[in-house]
Amino acid sequence: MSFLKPKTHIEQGDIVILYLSVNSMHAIEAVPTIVNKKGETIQHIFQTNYGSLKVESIIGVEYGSRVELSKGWANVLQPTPELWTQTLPHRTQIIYTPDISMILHQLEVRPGAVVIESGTGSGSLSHYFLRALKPTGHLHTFDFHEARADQARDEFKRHGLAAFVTVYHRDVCNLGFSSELDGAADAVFLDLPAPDLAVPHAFKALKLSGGRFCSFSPCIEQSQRCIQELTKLGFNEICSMEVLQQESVIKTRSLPVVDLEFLKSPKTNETTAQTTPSAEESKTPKELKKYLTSSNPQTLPGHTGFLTFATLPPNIPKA
Amino acid sequence: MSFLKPKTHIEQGDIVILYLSVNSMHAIEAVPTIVNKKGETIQHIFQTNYGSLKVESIIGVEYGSRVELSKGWANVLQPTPELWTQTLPHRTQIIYTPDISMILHQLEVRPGAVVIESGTGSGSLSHYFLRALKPTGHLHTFDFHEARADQARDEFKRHGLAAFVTVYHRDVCNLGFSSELDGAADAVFLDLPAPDLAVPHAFKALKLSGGRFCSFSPCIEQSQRCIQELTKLGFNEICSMEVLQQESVIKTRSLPVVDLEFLKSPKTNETTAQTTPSAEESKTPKELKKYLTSSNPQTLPGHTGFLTFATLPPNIPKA
Amino acid sequence: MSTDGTTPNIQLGDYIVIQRQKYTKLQKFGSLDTTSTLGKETLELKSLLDQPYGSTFKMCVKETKTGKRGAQRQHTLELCSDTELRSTREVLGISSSGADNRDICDNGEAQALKSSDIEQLREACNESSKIIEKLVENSKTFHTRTEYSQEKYLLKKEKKYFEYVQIRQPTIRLMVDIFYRQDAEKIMGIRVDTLSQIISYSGVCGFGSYLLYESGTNGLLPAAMMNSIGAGTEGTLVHMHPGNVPQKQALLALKLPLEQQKRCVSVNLYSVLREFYQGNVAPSIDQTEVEAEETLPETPNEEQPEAVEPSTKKPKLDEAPLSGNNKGLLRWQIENKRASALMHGKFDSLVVAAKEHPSSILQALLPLVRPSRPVVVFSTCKELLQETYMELKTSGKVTALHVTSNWLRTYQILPNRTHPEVNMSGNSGYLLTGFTLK
Amino acid sequence: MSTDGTTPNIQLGDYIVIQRQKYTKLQKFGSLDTTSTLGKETLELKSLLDQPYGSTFKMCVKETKTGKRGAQRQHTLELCSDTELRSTREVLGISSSGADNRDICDNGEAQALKSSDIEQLREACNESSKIIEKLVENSKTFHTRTEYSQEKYLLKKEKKYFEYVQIRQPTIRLMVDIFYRQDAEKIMGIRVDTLSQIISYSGVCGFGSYLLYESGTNGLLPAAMMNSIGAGTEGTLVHMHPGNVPQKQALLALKLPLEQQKRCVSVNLYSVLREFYQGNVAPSIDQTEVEAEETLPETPNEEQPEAVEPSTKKPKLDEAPLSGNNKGLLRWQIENKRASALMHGKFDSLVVAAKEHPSSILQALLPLVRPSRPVVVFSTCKELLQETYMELKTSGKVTALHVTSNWLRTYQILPNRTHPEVNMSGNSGYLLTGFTLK
Repeated sequence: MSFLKPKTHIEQGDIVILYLSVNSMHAIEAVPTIVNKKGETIQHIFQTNYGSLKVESIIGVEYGSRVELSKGWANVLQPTPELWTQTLPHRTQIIYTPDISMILHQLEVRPGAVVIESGTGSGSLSHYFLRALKPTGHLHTFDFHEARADQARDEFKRHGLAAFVTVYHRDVCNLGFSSELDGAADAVFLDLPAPDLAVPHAFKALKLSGGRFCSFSPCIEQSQRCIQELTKLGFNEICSMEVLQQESVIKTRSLPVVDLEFLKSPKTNETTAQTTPSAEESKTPKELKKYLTSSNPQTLPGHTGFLTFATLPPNIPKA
Repeated sequence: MSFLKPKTHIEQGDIVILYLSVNSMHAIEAVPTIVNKKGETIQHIFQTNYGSLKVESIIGVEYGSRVELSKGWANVLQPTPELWTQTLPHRTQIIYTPDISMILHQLEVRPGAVVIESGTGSGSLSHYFLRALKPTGHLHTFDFHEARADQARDEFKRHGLAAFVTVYHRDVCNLGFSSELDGAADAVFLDLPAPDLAVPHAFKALKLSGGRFCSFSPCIEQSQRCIQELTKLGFNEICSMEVLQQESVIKTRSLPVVDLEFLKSPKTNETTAQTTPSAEESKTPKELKKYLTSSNPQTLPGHTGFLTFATLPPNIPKA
Repeated sequence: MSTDGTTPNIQLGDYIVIQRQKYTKLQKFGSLDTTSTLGKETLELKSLLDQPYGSTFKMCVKETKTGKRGAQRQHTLELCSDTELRSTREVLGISSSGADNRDICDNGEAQALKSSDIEQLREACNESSKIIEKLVENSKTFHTRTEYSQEKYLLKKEKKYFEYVQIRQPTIRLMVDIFYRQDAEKIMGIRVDTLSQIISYSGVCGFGSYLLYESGTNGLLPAAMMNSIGAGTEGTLVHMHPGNVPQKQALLALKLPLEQQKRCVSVNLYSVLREFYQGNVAPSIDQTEVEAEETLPETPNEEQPEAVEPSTKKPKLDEAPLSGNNKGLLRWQIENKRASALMHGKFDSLVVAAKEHPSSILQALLPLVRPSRPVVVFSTCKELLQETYMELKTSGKVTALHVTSNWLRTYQILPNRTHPEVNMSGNSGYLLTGFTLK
Repeated sequence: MSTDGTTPNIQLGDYIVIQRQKYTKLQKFGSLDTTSTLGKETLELKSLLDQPYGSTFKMCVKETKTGKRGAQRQHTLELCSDTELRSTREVLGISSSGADNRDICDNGEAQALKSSDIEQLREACNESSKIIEKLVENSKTFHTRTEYSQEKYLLKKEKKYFEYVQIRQPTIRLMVDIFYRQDAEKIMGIRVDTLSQIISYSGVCGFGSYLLYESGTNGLLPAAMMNSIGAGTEGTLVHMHPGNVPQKQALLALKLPLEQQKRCVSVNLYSVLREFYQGNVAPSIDQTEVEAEETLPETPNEEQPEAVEPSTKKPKLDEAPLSGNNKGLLRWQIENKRASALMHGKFDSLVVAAKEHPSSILQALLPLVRPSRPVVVFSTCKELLQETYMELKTSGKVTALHVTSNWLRTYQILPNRTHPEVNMSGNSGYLLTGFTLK
């Protein structure tokens, strides 16, 4: 229930982020016992690289606290969609914060908004939509994969978000978004292999007063077809973009500074005979200077997907 | 004649780069007189933002020197392909150093190489090819625009490069590269709106021992069609890329550092009554700290073109 | 976006977005006499009153004045139906185009019409499509150009002669585009992608109490945060600024309901910290003097001076639980007390977007944030964030520290002409993010 | 690339590039007993001798040893015709594919063959296509996967079981790929785009005298510059390094003609500067001691220790105009004198690629460069170049100063699946460029 609003202490049933380091964090459920594969109820012990955690011990603890592991320690954080995206169980490829932030901004999602999403996938984006539109809006999210839809529905319930979301198992490309949603949405988001097939359904689902549309596609051809369809149906402000976030690696580096001036004049101490180039080097004055430096990581995200946005203007006749 | 090899002094007829500032340089011809529009021979005076230059005065001057202008000064530099690319008269869109460097590297151009280029355009890339392949190689460059081919031929002559280049006026998409070049080239470069039409000609022109291919296209669809054609003809190592150079703007910035600690305790001098928030601010200790900073320019090159490279393996039968 | 799906109407006092093709402008529709200038065109806005947002209006030339920089035209606006808007290309029915430009010689004599002819044509014709038709007819090279080149020519001409404007309701999305395009420095260079991420990383939403320090963004940052806090929710924002009065243009443009406006408390950084640490300090000058000073914004915004007025003239209600003796207090003192109360209750997130070195600001504000809460610091200067990163890392008070920036690549996606845009914005600014620890 | 269009043959002593699909490796073909290891496969190279470069060979299993990390196979190589190479997909003639993956449940039981079955199959079959055929036959989900997913599966399997290698002649292009992929730090993180720009900006070509200081790139930088200087030209290179002996692997791999090799003079930075400023300094130890020391490279290169041997063992001719009494001088002393003569004649360009702060190195070397000549400084650390930029700018000795870096974006261009590659290299390093002034 830890996704609804900011809270101070861990309650039983909360999802908690166990933060070990930048590259290591885990989402765990704060329950004292779990059921193992054999169907037995056992104590909930969570294993990390720094040893194990008796999960029961964190219930009642203040978020942001340090908790002891058997071979180290970690911090417990209240989950946010950003932290959840980094720790959730992947059921599909997911979209990350830089793209998602742009999607929310461009779709103008705010409390009260009615948003349609397809597909639900692993629910990464759904959690962001829910944070942005609750407590007065609603998310309608669709997936053609039944197990995924069921898992997502269950997850939203456990996260305390069930009141703001309806999960549908439905093939929207062929069947559309269900007629109750005609003219109901402020924004439609598509992450589908053939978004162009769902564009006419998005058109129907958007409010008569207009609304915003987004499609996320890994390949340019999908965006091209989607844009053709959007243009045909009278969408405007069509634009496509990529958002690529790059992290700066900040560290203090000690870098050598060589002195070559001394070579211009004969050595003062000529008792040591000059021998080989290497002998030269070892006698070279070399100091180390400290620099606070920033650099890119070796590998960057080179591509996530193309984001295509469009506006359905107000009062376009829909029959 | 200043493009053939490094030289120390400006001779009559040289192209000279008049360098005023990072954003202002000009290529001028070191001749004492020019012919004006009326056909009269007049003294060669070059106008700049810092006043005029009597061009005759720079003949015999050492490259790298400072020369006086009527309202300032400039440096005279020997042209390199890099400087020429930034100052040449544009007859077409041109390719710049970052892309060109990759093209030369990927095409493995070195002294002795036989290279085919189409189109010649403004000759920006041609000058790089010529630097890389002379004195033992040869460039065959094609343009379908007769005036451009003539201008380029004339330019190469004036630049002292005529011995290493043949300029053709020819529509290579329809007519190919002329049969004398069959099996003659180490590398083929295309910058054409429909490169796929010229790929079979490139295939014919490359040596039986194999060779490298490059096509530069602003739009992805051109690259897609080009790659289809390359694949069909048995080229391998096909890869596409973009090279985007970004400049760092380096400057020393004075940045404000505020002190807020003093607000925690009552003022020592209470005779000045507290009045408005703004009065507060003017009394705030604010120091300036100097930082050597680096940032991107406001606008960067977002796209120049897609570079598609491929290898023709050795001993492919050419029908 | 309206919740019930109906489109609101344009009212006097509204900020409106005027759009002419891709150009957009934020304008206050202050009175029926208000005019708005788009390049050489001056528009009389009175006919907008009570028309629905999203409507398109035709610019009808009323008079032409010859000024120093060529003709300046005054237009009235006439509501028009959407079907009147057709692509100029369609109207002209252009079909024949050359395959390439090998036969085009660029000698500057391609257009037979002189510029005086064109000026006359412009006064005579009210429709851009007619003007462009004439231009095409008189162009010697148009039909030998490639389709691509024709399209480019038409777009250029369309842009110049296009005679329709659309009136839209300001949203954060439209405003960040306008502000960034007009003068990015006035919003501290906060680009759309960076703004979107500040909102995400700060976690601002309908629940919780948020703290923002910004040294001047035309009100964009508090507006974006209030937009995410939403109407009819319980979220609150304390908005600290270094100036005399807060910059609020973008916030006012959103026309938030009064209850939502009240949940944004704008206070001077120094003044509120003194209030917080030292409590009641008696006021010692009379109200008139303050108001006179308050009309001077910290960063004078000459283009749109209307921006400041409402915040200084409009009375603001006080809802924070105060000791009761608020009468006689100046407005800024009341706001300081409300903010101070929220500060004592601590915050669910901290956003700092400073021109100053963020380090000392963080030192002062971080103790006001609860543990396990996001911290987001924006700066255009990476070197400052590097130092701040090291300080926070050493202090151990903030974890999961990251310094990030973005590339934003926009694409032209057109049949056979798909490529990333040729120019891109070079600076997203930098974000330092993390989570507070206990 | 050979000038006469014929393909040279593989010789003993050559460095060769072994390519298996996209994997490439630089290997010295030192003797007929030389073997080369590609993951779990060991290749006997003897059958390569005298075959033309560019040939493809089939890996034929000779024996399989079971080691700790699974089976290690020893292969002989058999020259094969190009027509033997067909796409595995074509061979298998796969056609039926599902439309999407909605019905696939990922329960880890899709493959009916056990790993022991597969290992057996591998020993029995010599052709990867047969193995893959079996794997596909026994996959429960292959035919319900999408075409895209099938392709991915096949590529993965093809990569694992592919049985052909191609032998190629080393070029700068192939070597920078290999070095950067294997261990970018050994070439100071100089990425392909940056290398290509160092060559351009330095202006290195068949005419002129060039100066390079590099603190260790496996010989890549001197090799790239010598490659651009070319065979049968008049260009020369003085290659300064901080170590005992120069790293020369890439230079040796190019197998340059002797006359060209001689135009590259490699010297120790400190030693040659002393020679230059102070002239003849008498040697005071015997040759044996020096040679013993010289076999220790500055940066030990454990993977390919052969790299160093030739440079220390092979005698090198001296062509520089010296005073004549070179007999009795050690090789490094002769080289120092040749370099010193070139230094007195001044250079047409300066390239510095240093792990050290470039500032003091530039101070020492810039006076050796003629006016109006390019200067290129590479560093992985932007902060160092910032300082150097400011120093040069203040000195007024170098103009047209720029600090640049690059994005290199590679693309997957496939029908309906075109997009930039999902990962990209983050660091191109930084270049400082400019032109010397008088």
